[in-house]
Amino acid sequence: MVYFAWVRERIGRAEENLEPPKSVATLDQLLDWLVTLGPEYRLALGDRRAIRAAINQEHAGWDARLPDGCPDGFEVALFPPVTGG
Amino acid sequence: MVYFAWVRERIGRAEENLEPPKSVATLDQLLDWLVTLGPEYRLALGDRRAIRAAINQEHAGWDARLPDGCPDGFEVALFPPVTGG
Amino acid sequence: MIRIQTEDFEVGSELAAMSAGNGRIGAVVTFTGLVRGGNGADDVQAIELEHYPAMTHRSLEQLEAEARARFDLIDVLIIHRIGHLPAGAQIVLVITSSAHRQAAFDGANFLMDRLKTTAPFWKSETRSGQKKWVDMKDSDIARADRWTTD
Amino acid sequence: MIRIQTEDFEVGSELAAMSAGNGRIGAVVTFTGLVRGGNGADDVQAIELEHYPAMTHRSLEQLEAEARARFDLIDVLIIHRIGHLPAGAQIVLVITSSAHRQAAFDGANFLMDRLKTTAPFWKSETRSGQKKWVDMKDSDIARADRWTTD
Repeated sequence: MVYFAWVRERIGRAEENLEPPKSVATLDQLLDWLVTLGPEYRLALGDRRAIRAAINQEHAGWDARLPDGCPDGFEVALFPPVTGG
Repeated sequence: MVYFAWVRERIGRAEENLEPPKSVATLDQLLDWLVTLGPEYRLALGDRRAIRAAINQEHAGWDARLPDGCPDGFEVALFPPVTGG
Repeated sequence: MIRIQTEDFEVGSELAAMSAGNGRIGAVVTFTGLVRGGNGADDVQAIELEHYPAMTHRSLEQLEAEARARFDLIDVLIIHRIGHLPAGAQIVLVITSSAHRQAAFDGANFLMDRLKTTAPFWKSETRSGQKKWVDMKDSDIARADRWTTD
Repeated sequence: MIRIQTEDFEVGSELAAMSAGNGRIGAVVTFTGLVRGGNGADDVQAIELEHYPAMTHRSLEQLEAEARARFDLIDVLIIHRIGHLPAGAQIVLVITSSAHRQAAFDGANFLMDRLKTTAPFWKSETRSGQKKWVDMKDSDIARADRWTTD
């Protein structure tokens, strides 16, 4: 997992390795599981409309499936809507 | 009168002072009169769709009236459609 | 600001001068028009730009005023060169600055579209040593008409 | 070409490098985004730009490829700065070159609109010494959606 902007600030770290239960198959389910990990996750990720996600550096919707197999092999990023330029 | 681009080249001069008859009141009538002045004018101004005009440095349509009074006081320009930039 | 000149211009320094000292600027758009040439026998070697001196400055000032009235611009610069320009040379520069990007984009696009159909410049091209007057393009009229409001 | 950097850039020299040696170029458009400040107490003093290094370059390369596929562009340059940028500083530069002006205008406008909604940058502003994350603007989404074809 990698976090950016105020998602990173609220969770209190920029990245971490997590192993979600086998039942977590989509981004949606991953978020449901993350908010159970503690109040900092609830604070950062509680309002899903304010969050965007990428899987392996590609933008992904909430219904996107997590890659199968070894969880070391992929990177999920959570962040607010982008505001560059 | 001032002429530009191929209108100038075909008439063979860049400017001249002309005194049209009193009956010439509009740009349209001015062109009708100019083409009677010689073959170079017919060559330059015969196809009115290929010509644009300005009176006192402002774009003007064929139905535009020539300013009243002293003909020294105004400048009519004839030229092809502009192609700058 | 309007400048008609035979000399070349330097986009970077013009842009720096326009951006300096105004903290409200968030977006600057530049358009540079160049003499499009090539290496082929039928490609343009040079152009010659004639204009109507008594009218040109006023015509571009009216255009600048219209752009400022239509778009929320902080500053406008138009430089148009005249005379003999070889292939690759810069012809025209339009710079618009604004607090926000769409006004800067639209302002510059509007200025170029209208300049092409209203400013009294006439271009001749030399290909294979032959000079020929450039015809007005229908696409230029269509582009300028996009900005017409009824 | 894509560059992500903390250092400033010089629009004039980037533009000269892009225009040189290609006789087919007839139009070059640059967009420069600046940190919009001001003298008021509530004006922005500085911004901080964070990005997602593993994704940023790829995301902008995809954007460049999409712009080249949609518009008849000869060359594309995107420079985006990251880190601490005071009011008045340059943030982003987009340059497009083309044979014709509308492709250059549309290409640059498209790139900026899409960059604003897809490239992984996050901006925080400091006003009166207080740092605050910038919210996405609905107008930016609307502008990016203009380019969506069904």
